Amino acid sequence: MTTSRQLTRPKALAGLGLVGFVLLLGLVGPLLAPYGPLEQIEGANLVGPSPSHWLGTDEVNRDVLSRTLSGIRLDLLVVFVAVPVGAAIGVLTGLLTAWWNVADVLTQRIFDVVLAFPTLIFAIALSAFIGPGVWTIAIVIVALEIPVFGRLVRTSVRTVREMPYVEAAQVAGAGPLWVLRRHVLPNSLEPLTVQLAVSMSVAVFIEAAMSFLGIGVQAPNPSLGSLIKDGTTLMYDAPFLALGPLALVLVLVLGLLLISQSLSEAHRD
Amino acid sequence: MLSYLVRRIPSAVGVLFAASFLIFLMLRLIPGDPVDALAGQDATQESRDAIRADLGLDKPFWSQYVSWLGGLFRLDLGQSYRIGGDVGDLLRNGALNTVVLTVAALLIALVLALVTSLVAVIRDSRWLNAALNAVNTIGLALPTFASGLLLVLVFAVVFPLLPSGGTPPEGYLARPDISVQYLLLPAFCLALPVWAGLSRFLTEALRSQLRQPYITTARAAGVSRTRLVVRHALPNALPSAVTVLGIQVGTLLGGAVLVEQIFTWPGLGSLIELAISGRDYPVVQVLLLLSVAVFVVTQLLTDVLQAWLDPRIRIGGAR
Amino acid sequence: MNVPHRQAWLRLLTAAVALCLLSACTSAVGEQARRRSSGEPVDGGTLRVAALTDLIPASVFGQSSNGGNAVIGLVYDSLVEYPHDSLEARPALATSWKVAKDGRSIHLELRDDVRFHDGKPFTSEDVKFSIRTIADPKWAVQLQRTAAAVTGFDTSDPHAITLTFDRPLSNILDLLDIVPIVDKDTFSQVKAGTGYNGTGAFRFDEWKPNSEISFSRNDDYWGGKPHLDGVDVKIVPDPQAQAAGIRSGQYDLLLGATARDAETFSKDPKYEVLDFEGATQQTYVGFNLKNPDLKDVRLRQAVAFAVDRERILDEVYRGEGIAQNLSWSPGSPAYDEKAAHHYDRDVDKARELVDGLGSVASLPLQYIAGDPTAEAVAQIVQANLDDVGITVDLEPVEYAQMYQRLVGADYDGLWIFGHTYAQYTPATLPVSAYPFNAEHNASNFLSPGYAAHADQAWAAAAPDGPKAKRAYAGLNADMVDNVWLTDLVTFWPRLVTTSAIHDIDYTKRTELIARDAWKDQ
Amino acid sequence: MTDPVGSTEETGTRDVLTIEGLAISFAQPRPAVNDISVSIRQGEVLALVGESGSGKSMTARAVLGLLPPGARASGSIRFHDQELLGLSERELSQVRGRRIAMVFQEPQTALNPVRTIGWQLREVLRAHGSISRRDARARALALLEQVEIPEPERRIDHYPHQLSGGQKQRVVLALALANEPELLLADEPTTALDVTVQAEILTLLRRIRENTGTSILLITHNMGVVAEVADRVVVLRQGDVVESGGTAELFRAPEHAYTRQLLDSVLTLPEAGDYVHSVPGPEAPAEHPALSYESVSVAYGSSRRGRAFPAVTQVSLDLAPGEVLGLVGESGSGKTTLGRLAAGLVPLAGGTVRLDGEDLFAASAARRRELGRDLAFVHQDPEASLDPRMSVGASIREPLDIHRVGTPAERAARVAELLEAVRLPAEVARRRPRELSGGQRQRIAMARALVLKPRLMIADEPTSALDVSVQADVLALFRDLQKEFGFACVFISHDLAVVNSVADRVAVLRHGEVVESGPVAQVFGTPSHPYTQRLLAAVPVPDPSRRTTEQVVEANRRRAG
Repeated sequence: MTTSRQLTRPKALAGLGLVGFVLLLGLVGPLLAPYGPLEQIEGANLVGPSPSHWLGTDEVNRDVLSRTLSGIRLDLLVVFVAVPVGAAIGVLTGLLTAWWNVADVLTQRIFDVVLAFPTLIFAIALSAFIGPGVWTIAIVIVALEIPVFGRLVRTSVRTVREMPYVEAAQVAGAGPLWVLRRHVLPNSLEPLTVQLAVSMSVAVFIEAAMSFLGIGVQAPNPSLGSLIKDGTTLMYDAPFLALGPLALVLVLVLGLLLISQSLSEAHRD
Repeated sequence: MLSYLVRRIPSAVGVLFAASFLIFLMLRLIPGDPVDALAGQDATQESRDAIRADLGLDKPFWSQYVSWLGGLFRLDLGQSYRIGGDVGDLLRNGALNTVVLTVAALLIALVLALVTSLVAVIRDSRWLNAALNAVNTIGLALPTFASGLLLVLVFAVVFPLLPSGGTPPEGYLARPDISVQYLLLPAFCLALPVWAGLSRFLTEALRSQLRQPYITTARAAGVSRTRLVVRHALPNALPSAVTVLGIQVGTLLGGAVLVEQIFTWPGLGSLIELAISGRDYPVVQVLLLLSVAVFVVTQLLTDVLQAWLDPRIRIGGAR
Repeated sequence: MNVPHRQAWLRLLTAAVALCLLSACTSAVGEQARRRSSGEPVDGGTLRVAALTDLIPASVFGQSSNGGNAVIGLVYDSLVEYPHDSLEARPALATSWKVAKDGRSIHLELRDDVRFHDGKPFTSEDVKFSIRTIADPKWAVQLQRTAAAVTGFDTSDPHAITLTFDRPLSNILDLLDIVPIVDKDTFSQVKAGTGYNGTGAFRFDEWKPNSEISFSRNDDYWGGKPHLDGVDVKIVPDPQAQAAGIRSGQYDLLLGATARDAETFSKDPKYEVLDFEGATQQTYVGFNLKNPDLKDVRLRQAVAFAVDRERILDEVYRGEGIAQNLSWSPGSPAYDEKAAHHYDRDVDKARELVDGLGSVASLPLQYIAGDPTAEAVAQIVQANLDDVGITVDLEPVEYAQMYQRLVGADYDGLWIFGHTYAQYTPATLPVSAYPFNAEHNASNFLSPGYAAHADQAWAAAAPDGPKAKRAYAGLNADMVDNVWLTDLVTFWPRLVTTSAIHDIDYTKRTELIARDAWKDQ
Repeated sequence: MTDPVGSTEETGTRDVLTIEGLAISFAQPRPAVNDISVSIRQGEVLALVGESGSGKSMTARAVLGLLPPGARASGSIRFHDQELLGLSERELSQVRGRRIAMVFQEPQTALNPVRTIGWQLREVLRAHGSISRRDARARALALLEQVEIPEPERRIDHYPHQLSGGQKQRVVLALALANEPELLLADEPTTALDVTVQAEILTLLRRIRENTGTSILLITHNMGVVAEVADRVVVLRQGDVVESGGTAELFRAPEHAYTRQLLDSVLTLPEAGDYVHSVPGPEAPAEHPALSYESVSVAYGSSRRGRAFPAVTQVSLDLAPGEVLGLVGESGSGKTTLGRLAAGLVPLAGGTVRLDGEDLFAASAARRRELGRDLAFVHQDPEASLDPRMSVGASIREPLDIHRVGTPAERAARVAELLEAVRLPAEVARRRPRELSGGQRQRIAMARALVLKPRLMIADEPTSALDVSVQADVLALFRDLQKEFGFACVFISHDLAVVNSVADRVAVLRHGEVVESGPVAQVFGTPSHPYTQRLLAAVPVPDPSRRTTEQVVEANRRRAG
């Protein structure tokens, strides 16, 4: 209820608009794309932006606009699937361990250890383990979000369980499941949504950084990160290559940031 | 306060131990045998066995783990399989570069964050806030490699004012003036997101401190706004900012991998990539453990700093 | 502490830093930019080299890397030297040599005025030790088979040596060109990367892993004092960073410029692009015959017909090279123009071959991760194969593992990699290079006929005599018929230097030579 | 009402501050100030009285330009001849602290937690002219002495958290007095304090006025405090002045109905020597008391780490069915802990707690849940006692849902029934807690507590967060409900008068021990324990003719010394 109200603030609306724009492009864009994302067009080697190729063509003669539109989908997958999956697992573990003290200390230590690795180093190590690729990105993000959300939920469980209304329910005879479902989860929702938006923007970064380091999406498939990387390796010869995908990353991250900021501002007020 | 610190040490050590075991185990689960990489095409089984024995890989897992841990306590980090040489020697140079880079970035981020958030809160003017907010958000939304390449393009290629990458040729101390120029771009690039995050947090923290009753008390006593912000609100906002900064150190190390690549800064970030792809276990496990240790120590330092900044923790609640 | 005081202090600090940055201090960039002059060589200056890959001491003689090759080229000498553009060996540490009539031994006269950097005199024992070292499989040197065939060492005269072989070696001079003469006593330092004691024009000073290797002038060099004070090899793993670095005046010489960068720099009068056409390298598509689908030669032939070598040459290598399916350059005794173009692109033929196979499963195509050139080639090949109905999945593999799979012959299916050794005596390729080694190659291709042809070429007394040529024709036919690999492009190193650098040289094995190099002051 | 109230009556002394036609409006909808005119004379204590929303605090804040962002003030505030409204921040800071100072309600948060007392005093001194470090320290010590802080030499280097609440409030006073202001604005300076401490601070305020001639504008909701210290009173309601006049006259003959209502809702204690009527109490003791504490102890902190300290020690109390037992005591006395113990919310360190004869802590979790049906808990804080995300109806219904009592229709009917019982319209069931006032929320909490028809209710300070008039209503309601439903109740309060009005018996707690217990009229009428006597004496009496606190403080000091 309050969340939906917060989302109607102008700042949140702007954020939603930006994210929605990228979402729409990712869903509808590939249908409108002039070429296939992998299609190599004869003779169109590294052509600058022109009416026939709005964002130019790349080193192996592919239309960058078409690739960009198709590449958005992968980021959307990472943002709207991997993050929520990790978040869901994290929330569940957080609830279980914090409320029933099931292996609470052990879980916290594991979370500590996972969070102790800098994200990218963790990603590099993991990619050595399972090889580079889309799955690696997804697994890295899921593995990272589990402790992030697990901790968040743990903190909020500990806060909410001290609240008088929870005590009142407990005194009236409510069991733990009842309290979790009726009180703890609904009242943890606000910090969770803020974190969700933050995590989503971080996920875009992770995808881009991993692809930039060559351990993310692999050729010939496009993602925003791999397109930026392709563009930056030819920065002097074809500065136009990275512009489109870079702008989209900015728009996406900016949108998610605005949403999370307005959510947390509303939360604070 | 000392007991407060002492209480935290066992859990920190626990994390380190757990991490060391996890790292050791994970690396041995990675497909690929380092002996294959070392022995040539025509190597005989004997020479392969000799190499295996030479590396200690013929011993059982636990004994390998224990002997590695034992080595760590004696500061003997082992021998690199592929790159060659003592792991400690390999790391020393890279570690120096990475430390210089990250510390410089941390300082830049800290100073910039302090200055911008203090100015923003003291001035409290609408357009200044909007401008800082915009810069902030862009700093947060711009991927590190994008900002890095932009910096190279602008300051090293279009206007060749600063070196495009690399470390100072004569070391850091021989010519500090030159060193600063080499450090400026990569450190700033690394500092940018940290600065943005920190200054955003600090501005908010200062603003929320300014809403506290004790500020009203001081204001009612006629203390000027600048003093209110700098002398009253800031010391109260710092402890939580220190926590945020502690978390950012992790971000900084991760970012260092990217920045080192962009600015060809020969630090641990590039070494770890090389070592992982070459299955150079002794190097990889030390590097991974090092990054965990940095994190753990940062957490401890954060706690100590926080206690030092906050008398409620330092002196305790005794009346 | 008073606030105004602190503010003043801050202001002072800011001002000091700004001042320092703006005026008093020298610019790091400005210091690098030197004025141009021309004419006679001048002494002094340090050559600043950007290398793509770092020295790996554990395999310094085997796996080639920019850093390792710089160490070998600068610190060590060999007995004889090929100029980069021919196979006419020239004296180096050996002043003269004579191959026995039966081709089973060689006698070399050695210089008597040569000392290692640590002062120890150079003798025939060092030659023996050096060849023995290369013959040790531990170093995984591709010429290991040739070195191992050298079985007798007559070192009775410290300034002459006779090597005897257990079989005729037509490529013995290749070996003598390639083997660096190392010092036995200090050799343990080599593997640790702490010391390289050679006889070359530059002394090894220090290796900072992943960062730089520094060298200083050897004033007692037997070939005369070099002009340069020293050489600094910086490890710059990103080609783009190398390009940016030379533009901002940080480097004098790039070892890792991409074809596109080289093309750009060649149009700029401030830079020179040095072409070493004799030091050819090849990019190829290999097939692991252990993969059941690739066992069928028709599929391999279809791939060979399908790939668009001209497009790869034009778009990726910017036209600097030769699009052909064999490795020999036109100057090589084994060169056969018809065979080299047997597999010129023919989509119809490729489709026909594929149709004849029935259904073709999707195959993995492995290539070097993070190498933009390899990635571009792989993507073009993928599209070419797609055109004829062969689906391949691109699979990037870290360089170290790529090399490991090459040595261990365990690629999953197809792969794209580079090879060399076609620039030497033709026998060296089939007896040494991992992809071609007739006894044991990366494709797991074994054929008695091919092994026999390789052996004949190896045993031929004169590398360009008629007997040899017959063996070469046989080898070419083997390669065309069996296509366990197919070359895409033959190209050569293009080094980018600023125009202030002169007389840089490169060996056939892409080792940096700087003994005559000089720098404008 | 544009005439400054009472400004012309006595011409001998001149007005220090004159507020005329002050109106304050907000961007957001919230109680505003419509039209307030007040003036304060030299050396006078003027009380500004009103309930929440009356605009009393905003008026004081407007004087120093400390209104919250988004507030707009109009009218006139003159300090001597200087108009304060519309001054710039820089000009205001010349007035703040130097000429007019202010003291706030909550001493816990009014001091900077990370700076020493001495630092904060020096800082305030330096805000109005440079002063050397040594002089500043000497002056700070003098100030601490002036506000009667023991051992100022030691205390000056302490941090706020090392001081007690009363000491903190003294430091806040010292901060306000540092630059010798002519006018002191004191916004509920004693509300957050225990009664005995309140008495001390009030005495201090009076003494300051006597010694320095500072005028004091005292803002309070407590008529007892007004009667204790004020020379004149201005009564505010919803942003308007209702009535004003000399304290004695106003208490004797209040003119306005609202003033009368305010005075009427003040609860009183039995006077010493009043007739002690024997409380009939519950007849014929049932076979089991509803609740019995058998020499119970509770420890806080972890006993494992050996740093436990006792919160309750060896307390034995019985509560008969249908009886109301009041627990009174100051903060830290353990009264709340005892209440929570009966609800099973804190671990027991020793002794036995019996509900209806059954050992609560020996029961299984399932049995305890069953026992919960007969037990209800009403929390002190109406803000937090209802889940903000649940509708009021759902909150009341929750215990029914938990125990699956009846059909949904029956549950809804029961909710409606209870809403009626707590005198709220049925449509409230659909609202969210934050749409309701504090009093309404406390009624809802009571309704929820009663939904399962409990035999025992634990009410922990259920009215302490409410305005006096609302408190009177809620207490009346409580009495009615108790009569109607016949539950036994542990009623916890720091306010002796409140307990007096609802409880049958009372237990006085101090440092976790019962010092005295018995029928209310007996304990409050003829207290036997000196602590109870002191507590009773410290309560300000809403009768200006009987200012008693001075003696109490004196008694305290003698005892302490």
